[in-house]
Amino acid sequence: MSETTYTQLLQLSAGLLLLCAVLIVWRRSLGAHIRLLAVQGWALAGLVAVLGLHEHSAELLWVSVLVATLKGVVLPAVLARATASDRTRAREETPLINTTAALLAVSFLTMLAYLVSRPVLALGSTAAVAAVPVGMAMALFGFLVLSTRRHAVSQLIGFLLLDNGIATVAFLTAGGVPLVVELGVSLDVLLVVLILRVLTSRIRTEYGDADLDDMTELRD
Amino acid sequence: MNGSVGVNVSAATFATSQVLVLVVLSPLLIGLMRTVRARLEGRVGGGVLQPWRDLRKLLLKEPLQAQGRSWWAMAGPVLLVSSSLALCALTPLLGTVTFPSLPDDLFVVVSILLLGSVALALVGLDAGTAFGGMGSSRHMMISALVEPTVLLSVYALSIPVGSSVLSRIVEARLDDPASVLSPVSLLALLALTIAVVAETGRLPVDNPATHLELTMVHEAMVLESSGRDLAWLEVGSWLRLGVLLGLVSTLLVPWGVATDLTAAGMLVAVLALVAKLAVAATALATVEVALAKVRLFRVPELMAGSFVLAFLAVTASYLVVQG
Amino acid sequence: MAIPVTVRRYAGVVAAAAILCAGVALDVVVRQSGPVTALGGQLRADALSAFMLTVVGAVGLTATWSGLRVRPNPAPTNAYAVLVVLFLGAMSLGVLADNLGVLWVAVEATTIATAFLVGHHGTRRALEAAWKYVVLGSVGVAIAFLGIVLLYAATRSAGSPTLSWATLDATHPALDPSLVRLAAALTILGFATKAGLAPMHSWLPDAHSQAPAPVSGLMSGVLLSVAFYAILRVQAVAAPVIGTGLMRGMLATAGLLSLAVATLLLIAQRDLKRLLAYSSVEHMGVLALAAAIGGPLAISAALLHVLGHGLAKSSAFVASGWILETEGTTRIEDLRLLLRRRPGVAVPFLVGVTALLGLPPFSLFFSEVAIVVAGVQRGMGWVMAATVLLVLGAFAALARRVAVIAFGSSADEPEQMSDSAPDWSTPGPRFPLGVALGTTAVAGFVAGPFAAVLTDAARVLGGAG
Amino acid sequence: MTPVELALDTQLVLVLAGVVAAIAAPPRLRSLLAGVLSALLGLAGVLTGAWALAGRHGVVELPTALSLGPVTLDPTPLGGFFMVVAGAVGAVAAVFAIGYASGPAASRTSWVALAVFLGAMQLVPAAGDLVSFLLMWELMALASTVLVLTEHAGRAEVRTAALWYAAMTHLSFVLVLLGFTVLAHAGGGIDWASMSRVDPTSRTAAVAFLLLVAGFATKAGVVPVHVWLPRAHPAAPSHVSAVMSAAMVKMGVYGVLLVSIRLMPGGPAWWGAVVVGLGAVSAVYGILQASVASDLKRLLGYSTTENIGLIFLALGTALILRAHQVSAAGDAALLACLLLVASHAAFKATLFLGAGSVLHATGERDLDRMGGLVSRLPVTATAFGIGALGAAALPVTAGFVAEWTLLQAVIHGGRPHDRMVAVTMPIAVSVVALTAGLALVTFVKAYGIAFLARARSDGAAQAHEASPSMRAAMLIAACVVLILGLVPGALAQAAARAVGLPAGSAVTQVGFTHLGARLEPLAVLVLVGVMVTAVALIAKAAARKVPRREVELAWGGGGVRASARMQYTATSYAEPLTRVFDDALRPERDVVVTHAGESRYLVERVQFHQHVVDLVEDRMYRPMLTLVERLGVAGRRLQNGSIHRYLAYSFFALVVVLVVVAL
Repeated sequence: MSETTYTQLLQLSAGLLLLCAVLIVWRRSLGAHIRLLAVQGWALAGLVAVLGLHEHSAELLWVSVLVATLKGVVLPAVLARATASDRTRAREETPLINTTAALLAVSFLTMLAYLVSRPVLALGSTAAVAAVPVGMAMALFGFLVLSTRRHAVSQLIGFLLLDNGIATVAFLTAGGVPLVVELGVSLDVLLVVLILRVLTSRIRTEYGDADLDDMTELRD
Repeated sequence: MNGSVGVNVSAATFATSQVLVLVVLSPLLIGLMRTVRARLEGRVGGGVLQPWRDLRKLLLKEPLQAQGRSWWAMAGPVLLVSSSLALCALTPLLGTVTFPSLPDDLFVVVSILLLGSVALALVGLDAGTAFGGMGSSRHMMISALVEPTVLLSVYALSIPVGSSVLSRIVEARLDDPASVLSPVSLLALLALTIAVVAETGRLPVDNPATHLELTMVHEAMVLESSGRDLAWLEVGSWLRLGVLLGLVSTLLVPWGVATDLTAAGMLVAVLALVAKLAVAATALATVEVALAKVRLFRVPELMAGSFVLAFLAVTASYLVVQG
Repeated sequence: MAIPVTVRRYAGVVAAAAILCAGVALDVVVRQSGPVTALGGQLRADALSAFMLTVVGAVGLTATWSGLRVRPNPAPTNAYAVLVVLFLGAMSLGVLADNLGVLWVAVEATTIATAFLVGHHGTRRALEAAWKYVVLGSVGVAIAFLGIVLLYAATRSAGSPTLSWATLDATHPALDPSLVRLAAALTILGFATKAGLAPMHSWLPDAHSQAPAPVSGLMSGVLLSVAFYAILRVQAVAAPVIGTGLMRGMLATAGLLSLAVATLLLIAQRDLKRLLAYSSVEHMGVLALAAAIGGPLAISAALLHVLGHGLAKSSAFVASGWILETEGTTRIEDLRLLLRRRPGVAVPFLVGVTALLGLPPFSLFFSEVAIVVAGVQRGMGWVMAATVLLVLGAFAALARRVAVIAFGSSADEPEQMSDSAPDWSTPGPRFPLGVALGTTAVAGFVAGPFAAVLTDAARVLGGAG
Repeated sequence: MTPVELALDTQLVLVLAGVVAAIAAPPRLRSLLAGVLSALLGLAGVLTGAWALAGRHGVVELPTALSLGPVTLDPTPLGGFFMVVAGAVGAVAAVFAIGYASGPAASRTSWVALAVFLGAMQLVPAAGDLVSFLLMWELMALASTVLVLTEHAGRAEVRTAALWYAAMTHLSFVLVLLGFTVLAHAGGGIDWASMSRVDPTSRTAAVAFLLLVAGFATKAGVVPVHVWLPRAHPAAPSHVSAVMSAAMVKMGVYGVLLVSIRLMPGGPAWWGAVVVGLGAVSAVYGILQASVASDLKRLLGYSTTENIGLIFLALGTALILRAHQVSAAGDAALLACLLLVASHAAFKATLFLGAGSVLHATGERDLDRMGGLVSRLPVTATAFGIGALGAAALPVTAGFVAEWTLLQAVIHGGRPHDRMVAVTMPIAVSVVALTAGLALVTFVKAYGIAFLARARSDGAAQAHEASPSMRAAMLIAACVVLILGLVPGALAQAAARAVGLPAGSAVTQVGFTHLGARLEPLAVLVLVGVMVTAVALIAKAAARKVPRREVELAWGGGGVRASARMQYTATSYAEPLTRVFDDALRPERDVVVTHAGESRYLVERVQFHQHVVDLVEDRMYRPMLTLVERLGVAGRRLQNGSIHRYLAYSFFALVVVLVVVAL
């Protein structure tokens, strides 16, 4: 694979990742969120595959398969099942801040991401390193989604977005972390999502819907 | 060794003669004041010797004691009169020679005075009646307010001398007559005089001749005492008046006080003391005629005034010493 | 899958006892022959790890043993037994890992293990607590992961990709300071979430108040400390590269903020278990300040504090569980005159709180004094002044609320309650609480090997000064 | 092993023995065993202190787990003086408690706490460094809090009192901790020797001094941080009040002495002014409150504030005079400070034990319900009377000697080289004088209302004298008041040695040859005794002739049979003073007049209710507490249950950290 192709593919997948992230902030439909998340998962897998091909690392290719399965298929499926039983509230109706404000926040957070990535960018001028701010920005967007969306599943989506961001940074800066850690991390994420999924359905039984605003019984 | 024996002998002589002179004089002093007052008010009065006659009568009467009173009814009067006698012995009214082991320290004098006050106040409380408690309460309030003035004026007098021993102060005044008329001294003595008037229950703080219970202070405390108990209480109070008047007048006019023991000196001292006391008593009685008793709750104002005088005296003494 | 009753009942106790024995054994071995490694270097026990393992074991034993419910109460469910053991295992893994990544996995695993323990009661409140706990905890720890990734990137660009502190400590690769700054800041921030430091502490009172008492005791007693241990490790790794300024600032800020938040919310606290939870926030604040101070004295004091706080807090939580069981509520307003009515549960609770208040002879007194002394010696006089004033506030607030529980308020007529005889019974074994609180009371006075273990453990982080 | 070390070890062993005896002994023997052990503990403290005063040395170390170094007990002469005071008070109180403790006060907890309390208290002055000092200090605080709580089941106000006490005592701890830490930092070590290297004129020294004085003042019950004191003393059992008031608050004084005389001698004059200021305010405020109090133990508590005020006044005067090189008078003031400490310990222990005996006999703490006890409780009355004499600073008690010394010091300080002396000395005298006057009223009231006249309640009418151990304890304490008052020389010598002054006093007198002042209380006693004998002889002679006759009715102003309810009560006794100091006391008065029928002039019933609150507490602490309480309620909004808010906190923290790192 030539250097140019590599750079272009890398930039393409990075761009796709960021686009999906912005769209997640923009859109309100849970279904769309899940689909965007799946796309993002595939983009991430693609990014890893590109890196693997470029560095001729079989390990990274295996990881790419793992990522594709987990983030592109399994997790979106889990989320889709979580929303499937709840046709009445498949939309995030009133986020805590309106879409315009959220998008303004997105631009601010992107700037912040570039600002804080300076030390990483100083590591070298490779294409991979240059894309690191995208990962940072995704993580920050994930946080934004987490703290402004009312629906339980939205929080899951925010969490996964955050996780994707971190994974992106990990792959771009270091070609991932040691495999044992990578496996542990993936397992952890999967388990967390499963736990939250179980809790979501319990919340729905207890509260009638999955609106987190009702959950303020524990307070001082 | 001889010297110290000599000092002790002359101190004992002075102390004994002070006690004797004051025991004799104090009732006469009261008689004199009553007579002066009576004359000024256009009455004849009972005569100078009347207090002595009253005393004899009381001592021979049967003391009555209500059920439920404690032994304090008996002990309190004895303590009061003893403390007054101790005051007579301590204060340098005739001579400035004192026991080496018992200087006439002003704080000791004041504390013995207070011991008497406490004895009297407890006698009043022990009566177990409304009036006894009332008198006691008022008496102690006045004492409490008088004490700052007394101590502060004492302080003012001691600073120039550098000692709180009365005989040193008197000697210093004899040596340097000009210091008697210094502002420090005058202010302090004025304050002390007011304090003495208040402490001994004279007008305008208390009316010794009142028969209206609600205005009584001293009389309310002794209402329940009779016979020799009452006699002791009266003698004790008279002695206090005598000693304190004597002290103020000695501080104001130190001349006549003997600095060592001679027969002539003693005679002069006794005569001078009699004269000073007579003048002081007459003056006090004359002023009292013109005064009315103030309300009890105006007394603090009077005390505050005297306190300020004493405080000014202290401040002045610092300025003088500094300058 | 049915686990025999006896196994279910005693699984946690046995596991904790095993950890305690292993910890003590490691203490001895490490002290004699230096760090021990296993599993191809993935696990490594130095003095600090061994000490932390001992603490995990000791606190675990206290919580699980005294949390045993006397018959005829039903034995815990399968899930409960398994999860408690997993929880203990994850914490042990965390302190024994020689790898920041594995440590991270272990810390995240504790979240997973405890999620259902927090929600164990199955009520709406328990559910809410579990949700908040998982979301806030995972998100926080995710930030730590970002930091770890960046640290890894730094080591990679320095030519020796590793996350093992043994390696880092031995080789001192020339890491890029500005990248390590970012990495350390993010890692500490992330682990601070699990350590319950303000402003990331919000999950803590909810989770602690809803979990079964022994689990609350474990979480408060050791889970927080394990996260704190992670912070210490990160600090030790980063300090040689970037100095202590940034981390000291962060930790001191977080410490003071934790103290302030804890004090504020203790003042008018209405729930007994939340009261204890905020007390944990307070103590974690103190620990954060100790870490900010650094140096042998502060760090060994912090480790002593970890031990004392762990034992005392788990005892207090277990006692609060007994109170809940006998009184049916943890609302402070409804729990009055407890010392008069139920001294059996009130006395261990009060002794535990006394220890937590930092009064002698309990070891928390020594550790707090030492931390303040060390702080002033290191030129953090104003910070220490603020610290002790906030600790004073927390003391007064906690004492005031506990007084209501134990002695009632002035509105209570004591005579009303005096007709019934005091009840000395307890719903669980008293012995382990006695041992735990006794240990806390004498720990401060024990020199010899124990003091040496503390010193060695602090020396492991020597670079953090 | 030196004798001091042996004695220190003995104390530690006795504390443990006391604890074990309290836990293990059967209930019937518990009070006896634990009491005897505690008394022995006190005696061991006295012995240690005496040896330390005599210049013997000895160090005992206890291990600690941290590298701060061991807990070091290393008494010095200054500490020895306070050990003697604390040990003696503790021993007497323990003897008293053998007979006095009953109910909750005789429980295991109480006896354990008492043993720990006494042990820790008398080891505070033995501490040789910061950690051991703070350890003993806090143990003392903890044990005394437990003791204050003794009667929590029977009385609701105990809880509030204990809470106030716990909070204030912890405030004291925190300030002392900070102060010593600053000193240790500046001096380069946590032992006293290192701290004494700090230059007293430096800024650090000033900061440390202020912190430490504030901390110790809180423990000593100085206004405005005295609020715990009038609450805790009535709440605690009487023997505990006695120890707290007579000995524990002195540890605050010890602390200030430690700082200003031992660690940083030669501090600037304003240190003295600070201490004088605190002392003056406390003395006047304390005695004013005491003079209008009608709860006997509250009265005694406020009187403690007054006496601590005087002690501070003396100490501050000494500091000022020393700073201005008026060293003779300064030494006298310092001596006065220690004499006040010892005399207050003696008479306040007597008074609290007496109050305990009265409480035991009548079940009353309210003076308004006592009366006539002098005949029913003769021993208590005698002891309390002697104590009251001491508190009123009348001859021939220890209190008089101490106050005399203070006044002499102030008078001879009158060679001003500085405006500060010229201002503070007159103020000091005025304060002492006003205080002395009001103390007189207070204790005449306390003694007269409680013991004289007729019983005002059934409890007082049916009172019975206390058990032998209580009587013995009270009498011992009262004797100490008299002995210290009659032959103060030995005490003065000990005090002089404690603060490193040349010993100039003979055994029977206090005197300052260089000041030309001396006091021989025995001579005063002889003088008054001679007069009393003379008068008594005359009275006796008269009594033989005309015996005393008892009548059924008092004259009572000519009234009919006077009911005991018509007597003056403590409240009415203090009424004139309350009016005079209306502005300073702000009493709450409530007069309810019920008119009979239509007439405005016919009154059926008048109810008068008066309550004197602690103005400092009311004006300074209440608003603060209200504010804090509001803050606490408002603070709940931080945790309003919304997970979004919580996530926002984390998010915010993340953004802040990122920005900080990026900048």
